[in-house]
Amino acid sequence: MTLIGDLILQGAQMLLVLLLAPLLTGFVRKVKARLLRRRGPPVIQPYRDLLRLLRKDVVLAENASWLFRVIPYLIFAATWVGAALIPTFATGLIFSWTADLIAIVALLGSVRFFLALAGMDVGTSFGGIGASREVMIASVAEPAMIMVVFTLALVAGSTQLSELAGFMSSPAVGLRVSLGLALIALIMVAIAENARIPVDNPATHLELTMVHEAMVLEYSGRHLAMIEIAASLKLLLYVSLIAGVFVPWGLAVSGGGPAAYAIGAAAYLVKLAAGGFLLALFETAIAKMRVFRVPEFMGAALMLGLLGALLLFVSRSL
Amino acid sequence: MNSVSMLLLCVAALLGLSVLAVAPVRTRAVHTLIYGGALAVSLIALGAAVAHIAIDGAADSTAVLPLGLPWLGAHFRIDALAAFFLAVVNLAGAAACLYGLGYGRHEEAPHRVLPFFPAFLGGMNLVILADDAFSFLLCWEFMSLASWALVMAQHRNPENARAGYVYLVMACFGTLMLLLAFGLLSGPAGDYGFAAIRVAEHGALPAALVLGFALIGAGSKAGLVPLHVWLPLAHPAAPSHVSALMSGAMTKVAIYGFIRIVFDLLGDPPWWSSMAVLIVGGVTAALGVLQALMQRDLKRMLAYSTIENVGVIFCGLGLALAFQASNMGWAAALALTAALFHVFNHALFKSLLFYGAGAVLTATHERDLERLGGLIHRMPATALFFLVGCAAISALPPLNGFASEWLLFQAILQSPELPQWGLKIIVPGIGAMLALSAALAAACFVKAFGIAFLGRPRSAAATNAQEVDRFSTAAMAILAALCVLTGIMPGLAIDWISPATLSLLGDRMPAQTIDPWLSIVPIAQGRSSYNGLLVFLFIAFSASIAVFAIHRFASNRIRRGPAWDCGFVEPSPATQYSADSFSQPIRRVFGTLVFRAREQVEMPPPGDSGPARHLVEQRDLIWDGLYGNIAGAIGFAADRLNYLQFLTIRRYLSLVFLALVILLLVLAI
Amino acid sequence: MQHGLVFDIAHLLAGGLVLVSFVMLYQDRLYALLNVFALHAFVLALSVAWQAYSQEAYHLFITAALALSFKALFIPIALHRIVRRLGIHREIENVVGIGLTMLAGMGLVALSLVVMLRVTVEADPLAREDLAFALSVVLLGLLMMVTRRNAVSQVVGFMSLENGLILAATGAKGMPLVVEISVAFSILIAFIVIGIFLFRIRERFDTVDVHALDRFRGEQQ
Amino acid sequence: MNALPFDPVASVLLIPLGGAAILALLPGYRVTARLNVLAALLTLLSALSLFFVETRVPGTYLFIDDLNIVFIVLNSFVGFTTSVFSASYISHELETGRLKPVYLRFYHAMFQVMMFGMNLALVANNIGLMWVAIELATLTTVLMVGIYRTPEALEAAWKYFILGSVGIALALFGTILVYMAARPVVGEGLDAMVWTILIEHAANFDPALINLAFVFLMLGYGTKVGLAPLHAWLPDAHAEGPTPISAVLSGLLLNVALYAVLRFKLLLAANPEALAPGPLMVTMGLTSLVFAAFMLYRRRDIKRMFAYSSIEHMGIIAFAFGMGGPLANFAGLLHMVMHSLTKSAIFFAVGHISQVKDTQKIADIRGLTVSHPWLGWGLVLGVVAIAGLPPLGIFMSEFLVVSSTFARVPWLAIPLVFGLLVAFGALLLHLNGLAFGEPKGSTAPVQASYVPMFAHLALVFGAGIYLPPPLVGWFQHIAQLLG
Repeated sequence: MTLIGDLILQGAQMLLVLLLAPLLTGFVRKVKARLLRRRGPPVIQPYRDLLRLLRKDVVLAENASWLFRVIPYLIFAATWVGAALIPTFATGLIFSWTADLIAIVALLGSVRFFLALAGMDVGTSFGGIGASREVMIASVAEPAMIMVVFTLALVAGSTQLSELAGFMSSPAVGLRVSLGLALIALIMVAIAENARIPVDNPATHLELTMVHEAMVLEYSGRHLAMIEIAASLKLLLYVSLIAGVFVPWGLAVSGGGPAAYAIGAAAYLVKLAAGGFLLALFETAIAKMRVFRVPEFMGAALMLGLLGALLLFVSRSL
Repeated sequence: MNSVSMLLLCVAALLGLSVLAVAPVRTRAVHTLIYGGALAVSLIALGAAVAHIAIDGAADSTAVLPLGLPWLGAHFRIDALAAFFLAVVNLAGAAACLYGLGYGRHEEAPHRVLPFFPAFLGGMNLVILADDAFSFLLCWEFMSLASWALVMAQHRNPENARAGYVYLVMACFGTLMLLLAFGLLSGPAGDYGFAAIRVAEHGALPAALVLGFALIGAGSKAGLVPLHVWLPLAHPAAPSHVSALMSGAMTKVAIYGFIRIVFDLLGDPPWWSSMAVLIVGGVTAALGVLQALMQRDLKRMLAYSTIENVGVIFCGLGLALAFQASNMGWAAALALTAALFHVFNHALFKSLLFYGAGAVLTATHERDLERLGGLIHRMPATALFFLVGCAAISALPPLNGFASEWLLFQAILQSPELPQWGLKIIVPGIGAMLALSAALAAACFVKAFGIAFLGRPRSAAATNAQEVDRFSTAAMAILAALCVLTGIMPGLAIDWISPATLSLLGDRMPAQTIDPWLSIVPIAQGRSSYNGLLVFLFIAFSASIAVFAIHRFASNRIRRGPAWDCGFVEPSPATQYSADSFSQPIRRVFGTLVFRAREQVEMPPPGDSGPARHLVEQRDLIWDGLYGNIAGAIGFAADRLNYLQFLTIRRYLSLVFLALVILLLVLAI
Repeated sequence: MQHGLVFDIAHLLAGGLVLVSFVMLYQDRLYALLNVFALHAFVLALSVAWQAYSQEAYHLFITAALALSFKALFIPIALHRIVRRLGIHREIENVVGIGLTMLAGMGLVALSLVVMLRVTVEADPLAREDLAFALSVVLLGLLMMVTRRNAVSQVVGFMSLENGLILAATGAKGMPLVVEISVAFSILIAFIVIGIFLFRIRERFDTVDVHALDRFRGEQQ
Repeated sequence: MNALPFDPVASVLLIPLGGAAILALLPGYRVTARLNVLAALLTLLSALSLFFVETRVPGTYLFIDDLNIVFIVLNSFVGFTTSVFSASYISHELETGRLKPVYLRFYHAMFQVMMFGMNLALVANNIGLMWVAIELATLTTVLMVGIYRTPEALEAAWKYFILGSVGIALALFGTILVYMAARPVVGEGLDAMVWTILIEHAANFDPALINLAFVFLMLGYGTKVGLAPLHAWLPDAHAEGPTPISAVLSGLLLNVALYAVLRFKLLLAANPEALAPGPLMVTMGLTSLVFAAFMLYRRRDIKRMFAYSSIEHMGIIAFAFGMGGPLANFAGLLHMVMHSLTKSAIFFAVGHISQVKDTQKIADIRGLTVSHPWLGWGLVLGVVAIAGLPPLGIFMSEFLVVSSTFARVPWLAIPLVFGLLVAFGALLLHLNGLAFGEPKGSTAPVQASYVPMFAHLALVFGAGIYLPPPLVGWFQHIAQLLG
């Protein structure tokens, strides 16, 4: 009985993230437009786009290989699984131990790997640009992320997200410098990973500045839809990761009653909204940087993460 | 019949095969006989090794032959560690034989490969079996010698000859260093049996010295920076299945040597000596993968990535040493398991990748990435398997490479409980280095696969490549399948390794196979856990849902058209991103620091339609700084001393006279 | 008294041999060198004879005679011939100045004395003194070979070295004949082979100067 | 005293002597070559029969003990194989006319005389006799080195002769000094030169005298051993003489001289007050090793190169014996035997190679494994062996030498290993060019006798893996004797 209940919960989370992801994207766009004094598209515009894309035919470049057609689904699936394993409204879901934070980071890494391959498959110069820049950024962003993970894991004594969230919501945390550093680093990584300003511009189609968009340039129809929703899922994933780890309040504990879950869901929505708003605010506030400034930006993140971890390594021994 | 004699018989059979191969008949039959026989023998050996592991608590089986040092005899022994490495080596060996059955046909000088190939296999087995210093070194050097002969197989190419030379000199250097290590270990008593060395007591300083010598000696064979220079020269020079063996198996034998000396014979070295291992490992990992990224020769890139993985493994070993020195057995077991697991994984996917490179080589006669491309259309099977290999070596879940890296990270996360400050400071740095090298490895293999197999062909050779023979594809298929299997159920592999850690450290990781859903739990469910199987299933599940739903309810139609490419029409394949241009951003980030990379662009003046020229020169600082100077010094000394060849008789007499007078003075004083 | 006299004479002769070696070192003309070498051999013959007499080891007289006839007469004459026939220029090229050579010689003599006098006195003094002088003669001969460029003078140096050996051998009381014979034997061989070589060399080059040989060297190309 | 119908000691000496006499008389190449082989074979057999002499009473002139039997057997074995090799080598020399038939008689006779000299030196119990014998051997080799009459050959012979005879003189002086030291103890006359008697009373000798004696003997015989800085004659003598002689020089004569040094080392070691001879030998050994190792790099002449490698290995052997102790002595003996076999095998190969390529310049010999597989791989095997790679014998002996230092003076292992490594690099560098790459020079088939070469290599190979217990016991016994 409980098993079924747990399974249902897990399924609920999967559906929840899948449904919420475009909404978050739309919300961010809307807020940005508002901040720019534009009316902007309605919040549900992403859904419409997705449905439209799904219905359209796929126009495939002549020498696109089977890999090119498989990758969108792969990316979507991997991101979805990643997002489903993040504590959103509740911790300790039945499969939450399937992959810990490191595994989830690696999962996103494989998403990037295949996306880059997709960019190179058709054999156009822009795909190449995108791929090579993407891996360049990742080669710095990933260590930074790992450092953040270290910091968190050392604080909570676990890389298990549920444990992590549980620990962070407990009073044992206190206020720590390294956590602050980790938070900043994580946000910087998140910005880079989701191809947001200042690292990349999701809205641009100016060739020379593209990174993410350049890789998916050749995609169309349902494939593009898959990639779009995967991108939204990724954004959602990061926002809820930050939320779940650094503002874990309101998270329902496993085995809590429906009420708890309801509260958790509500809290989750609030966090998402706040996160989306802050992101929009941030993006409107600053300008995109040159591609080769990005490594320095990411390097800063890496340094912050390393510093945080070091502080812990040292302080824990006192 | 105990397992050791079983394996000795296998080795004897292999050596017999290599003698047989000297026979001057050059027919396909001989070729098939040699590789087929070697395949059978390696499978038997593999079986024996696995059986030795599988029989729980199998007693160490030993044998003594009246060979080698007369008063000592040649001792051979299989314990858990040896059995594990024997399994790795023979697995790689069997795969190499299978691949060789097909690949070897294209050999231009088979009589320079066939005799030495089985000997090489036998040599590696013997090193692992050896249980006294003399036999160990003898087999070690024999292994080097056989592989050297294989490197020299295409000796007409001066590059290969040079590679062979550098390789053999470095190998000899390593052996002599190991000899010093053993000399210190056995001490004045001079008993070279491992059993005697094990029980002997070693002071802190000698222990550290031994560890240093072992690190240099074994490291020079495993390819630790800065002793790695021979590796990217020698591994690509050999025929591809031998390259695979050298990268996949021989470096592992070197690592075995290090583990055997340091963990088994030496007892416990001081904690600070583990810092050396950690730092060397980290630097090796980072430098290796950076170098790999800069290569455009496919096989050389793979060789450099071998260096990276060796570095990763040594990081694990260093951690294990550090933990062991502070009596944190469980953590040491975790680190060592991670290292050994990575040994196994690397043997799998590096062999796989070299086979892929070999297939590309046979299909296109090209190793230069810049002349490949689009092979996924012409060689679908090879492409698929190579892709699996790339994903595995890039540590992507749910493949095996990730499992071992994940364990390693878990081990690093245990390190705050170490009491020593030095370790506290460097271990996070090592972690960052490992993460960096993992990410760079991913970049490197995106490049490898993307340039070689994706995109459009960059040369005629690539355009009309043909899929390779079924032996080669079979070998690749098997390895790819193993990569996936060990990836989704790593618990099995871990439990197979734990006897080794138990025998070395007296501690082991908790049994994994009892966990639900085959997930792996290094310390405790609450600390961390990972389940490759479920991740795999989930991805497969959700992907298939998506596919089904979309194709069922939305469109499933496809129209083919020219690439969009922002409206550029029919650009030539030359406009694709090339290997060099792919790695250019990363070179700009790290290159100036690590390679002294200099870029210069010569633009034609406006209106001139001549081509623009973009030059990149980068230097191998280690080669220039270290080896260049050594060679220079030796050359200088040789030149100076050479004057003594051209003296007159009188001058020679005065040398004698001088010697006499000096000795008389010594007596007089 | 008697023993004293014996000792003194032996001492005198041995010392004389050393002196003559110095004289040889001093020469810078080939013929003069040969003459002095004859003298050297002659003094050697005397001292050997005296040893034979004083030790009642009469077989030593053979050695003395050998030295006298062979080295004091035959070889110098033969060498005169060769020098004339080959038309070797008569002066000897030294590597270092005569003065310096003499100084080095002094040093060598001192060295040999020091070395020998460390020998315990149990070995009878006669032998000790003789050995000391013999050693200095040997060293001086070697010095001569080292400091002379000219082949003939090098040969002469070598033979004076052999004289030192004979002095030592005869000084060694009761040393079996085998040694003297072998010495003569070796000198004979030495001389014959040298002669062969000189002629061979003559066939090919205009000079016996060792330099001429040194020009031919497999390594130089 | 002797189960054998003949006196092996006498036959070891008389067969070569008689052979020399006969060969000096007989004309004609084929007969003499065969006779030469036959004589060498007989010598070998009688040398082997030495093992069956139950009781050995040392005579005043000749004697047999465990130490010199090893040398004699090795000596006559390599002498035999060399005579087989020289048969095919010399025939080629005659065809090409490098060697005039006139000298051929002389050559074979001298070969036997040389064998006689060396055997005599080995069985001599009288230090005077030993000296005579060694000089005899030296002088014969001098004549053989000069046999080609080319300017280079003459110069090499001349150099060899001058340096050799200075060595002669110094050794003789040393011998006299030993007698002087012995006389007060043993008494005048012959006994004072009989080694077996000397070693008994060595403890009471005057230390200063035998120190001095050892200095002279070390320099005198060391010149023959070819230890730096006394080595100068060796490379040219090897390079310019006929290759069989190079093989004999490297394989045998150096050993014989070393044997003499060993004898006197024992004498010195038996005297408590005397200086320890070890450091001197170790120093000279290391010097030779490192010096020769560096000299190897710039060699252009293949035979000269291997001559330098002989210096290097003699250095190692001297080092081992100087190090002393059962292990080191064992290593030294083993290394000496292995080196003799390997180096002569290499010279066999090199002889045929330089004949077929008609040059000794390394630069003109390329890709042998392609053009002449047997010679090429033979050379590869030989160089691999001489460079100390397993599974060949020298690996074992070098392993033992290095490890023996840990028993006495561990830090000495560092310079030793350094020298070994430098030499290794040089040898491999040259081998790379000689054996691999595009073939260069004539690829004409060569009529060569591979038997001696591969026989030696097979022995070395076998020894590298398995040493028969009797041999080991024997060597260990000797190693004990050598202290």
